[in-house]
Amino acid sequence: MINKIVESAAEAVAGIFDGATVMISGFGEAGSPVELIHALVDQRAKNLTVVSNNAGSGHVGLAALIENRQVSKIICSFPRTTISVVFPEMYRRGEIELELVPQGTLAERIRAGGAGIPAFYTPTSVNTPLAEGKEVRRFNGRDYVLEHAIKADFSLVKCHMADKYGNLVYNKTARNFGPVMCMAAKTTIVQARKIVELGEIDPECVVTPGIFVHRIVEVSNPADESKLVAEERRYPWN
Amino acid sequence: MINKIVESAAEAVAGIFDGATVMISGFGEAGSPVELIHALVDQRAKNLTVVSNNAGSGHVGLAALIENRQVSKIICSFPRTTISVVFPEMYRRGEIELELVPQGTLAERIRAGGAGIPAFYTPTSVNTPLAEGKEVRRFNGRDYVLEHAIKADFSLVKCHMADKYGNLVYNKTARNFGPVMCMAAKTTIVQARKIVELGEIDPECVVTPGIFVHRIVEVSNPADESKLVAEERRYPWN
Amino acid sequence: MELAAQKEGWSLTEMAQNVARDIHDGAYVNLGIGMPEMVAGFIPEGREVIYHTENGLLGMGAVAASGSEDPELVNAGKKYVTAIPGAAYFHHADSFAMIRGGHIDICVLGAYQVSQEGDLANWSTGNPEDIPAVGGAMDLVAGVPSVFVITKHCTKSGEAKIVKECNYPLTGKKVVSRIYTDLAIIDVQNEKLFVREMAPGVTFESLQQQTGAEIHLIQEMEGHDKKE
Amino acid sequence: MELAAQKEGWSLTEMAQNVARDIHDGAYVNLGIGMPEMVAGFIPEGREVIYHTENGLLGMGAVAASGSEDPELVNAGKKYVTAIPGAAYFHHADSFAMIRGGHIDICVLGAYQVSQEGDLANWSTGNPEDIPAVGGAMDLVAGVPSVFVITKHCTKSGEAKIVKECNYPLTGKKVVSRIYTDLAIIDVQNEKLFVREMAPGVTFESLQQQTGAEIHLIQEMEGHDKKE
Repeated sequence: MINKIVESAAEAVAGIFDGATVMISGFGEAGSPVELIHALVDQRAKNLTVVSNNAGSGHVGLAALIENRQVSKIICSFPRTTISVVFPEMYRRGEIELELVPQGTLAERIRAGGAGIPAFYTPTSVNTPLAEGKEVRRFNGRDYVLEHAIKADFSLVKCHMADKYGNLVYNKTARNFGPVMCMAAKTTIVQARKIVELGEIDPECVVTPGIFVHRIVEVSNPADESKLVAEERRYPWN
Repeated sequence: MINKIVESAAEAVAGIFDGATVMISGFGEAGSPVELIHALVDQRAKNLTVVSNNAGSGHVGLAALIENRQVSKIICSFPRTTISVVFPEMYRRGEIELELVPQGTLAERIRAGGAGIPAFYTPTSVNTPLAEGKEVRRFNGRDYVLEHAIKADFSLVKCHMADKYGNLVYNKTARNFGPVMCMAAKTTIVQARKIVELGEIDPECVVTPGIFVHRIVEVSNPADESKLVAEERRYPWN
Repeated sequence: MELAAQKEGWSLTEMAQNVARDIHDGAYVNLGIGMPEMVAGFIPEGREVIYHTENGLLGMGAVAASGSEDPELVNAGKKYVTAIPGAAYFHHADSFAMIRGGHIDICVLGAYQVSQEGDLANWSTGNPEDIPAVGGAMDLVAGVPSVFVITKHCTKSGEAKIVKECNYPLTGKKVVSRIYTDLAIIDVQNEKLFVREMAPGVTFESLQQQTGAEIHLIQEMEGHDKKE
Repeated sequence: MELAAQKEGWSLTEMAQNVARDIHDGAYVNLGIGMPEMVAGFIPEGREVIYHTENGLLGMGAVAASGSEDPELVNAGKKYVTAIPGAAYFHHADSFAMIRGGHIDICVLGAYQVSQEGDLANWSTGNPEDIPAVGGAMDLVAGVPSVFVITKHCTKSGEAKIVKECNYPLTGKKVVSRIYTDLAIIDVQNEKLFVREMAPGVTFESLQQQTGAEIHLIQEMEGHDKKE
């Protein structure tokens, strides 16, 4: 019988292996699955390729994962924020690889990965350094660049409510990359603020249907990552 | 100030010109915007290219539009049903052109049209007659066929509720092609069972954000197309 | 099952039972129109299966009771259906992302012909008088990892439907995993046909006679011992 | 406006007002981080504008009042914002479908440089010590029909930001429609720069001096009479 609920964040991230590609939801702090990321810090898988819009802030969440030297490469659109220190330092020292992707192309490449589309053409980045080395092709008199799907072994996603089938709804702009990342991973791992009974989520309002979700853990009071950053917290907790 | 509501179906379909490409929502009868189609029959635009999953049933809705000789070409996945008579007869007589597209490719080509993606690769139809003449390309050891976006001048879509900004929600499996067709037309025309005040649709549950919608007309008791077909009705009404 | 032995081969019900037996607990399943729809009735107790219908519903329930049909709640065959608690509605592009993206575990389809390499022909007779219609069949065979075919072993006029090479237009090449007929259950692997099981009263020789391509015993399948 | 004449050029507020004046009623608008955000405060009365923020909200309202910030309701600059009645949330792929698909009418961006052909450089200084970061800028310029740039006319050290050819890495080629600086409003058309308006006290000659590419009077623009 179908029950995707697991009891702890540690159980949720079990099996993430060295060298895995891991997608992490969130736009900055909004939607970042802090508790799952911290469980992954504890779990110690290394040499990870991380796909995420940003590269972490302060010394918690994704920044902590990077600081713990578990990430060898990051695919993202905006690794620089006023409060990011870990990634910039390691990047300047050549200790982490960066693939910079325009934000919309990143989202579309992830969706394509989930939708069985291996590659598509997009007008974004044509004639810029980010299109260098890529195939450019003309359709109806305009140039487009060929972009390839991104798939992951695991996705770590934060949502608002889930049921045991894995149906998800999100909260406001914390939705961001969650739905497409759920689609694109072999194993999608979700932290939900609340787990509800089947049928409590209106089937018209389900954002991520359960077919895209494999493990769910309830984290009823998730940390506000921006607060942790402001308080200069570090993970493992200082 | 923004108010996309118009007063009648006739007003909603005003300006659809001869030779236009028109997308029509619906999967069979579910989600078919019967009242808008009938307004288009009255409006008499001809030489239309219609994009729709099916080719109409009986002598109402899309079948009536075809029977009225307003459609010169149809792009669809399944023009044959047990109760379709108009299209098959005209097709056999060579009076209407058919572009047959696998259902998922049709949906994805329409989404691509709305999303600014001119073309994409898909595994669907490789090594079949429907891939003939199309570019085939290998990614990671598997063959894919290149498919192009479809855009429309107009989309006719049925939904459940709308507000004056054009935010839409649908009803059950009547959703089907509506959301992607809203995205892919220069002018998207919607019939809603109910028009509600701004804010009455939960912003977390909006399926089609208003940006994709241009005209809305309230049709509070839309005909059940399958009933009309069963009753052997004809439009213009017999 | 004993009753079926009175005539050669399995009944339609038994064929559907055979398919249902191979659908694992927790599977996401898409059932084609017609004979495949019967499978839902025979899932063994203790297993939970979630049905996908490509027109935008995951968690499709039973056919709607007479009098409570909703014209806006239909399946891919345009039958009035219901939705289970925990269902979700979505649009067509999302629905086919599930299919094309490999998220549906199993689909069950009918067939005009299946070749020994697993090619499937089930959408067009190739007759120019027929109206061509493809629906979601090509997407399903391209995207779903396990494609099960349920079909009579032979046509009404006695011709083999399992053939060396299809002469009907293809739905997909090398896509079928397993074939369930009234006479046998046949696996397609490495471009060969392996007989897993035969209906009571069917012999390997009579099965070979009614099959348009060479069949093999399952024991000859590479790695068979390890897998069973 | 009269006060501004005391020093040469428009204030930041006036620059934002100039942009706001050109945003039509009913427009869907995306405002870049920083100076562009100011524009929202100056939309003329009687016009309704809907703001898109690429992190998944259409119908973005004002910045959140102190004390009622929601960490899960932010704009692209990660500021705490609000949502208006009639707003909609969606995921990133849908959000950039709006951008790439040409559905957003106008975006307002900052710039390091703009060329006379409308090339925009606003994402990278090209300095290898800087961490490269692009965000949604390239998607916006590729997808939005009207790209407005708001920028100081010159850098702090007095160098022209409007140039013959950008030497910073490009965000997009031939994408800028109109440039709003403290000195002038300049249209880019047919790879030429046409001055629509100059700030009080600015002369065409002084403007040309502070611009790294040839500028033209709006009257010289092809079809100008018909369009105005």
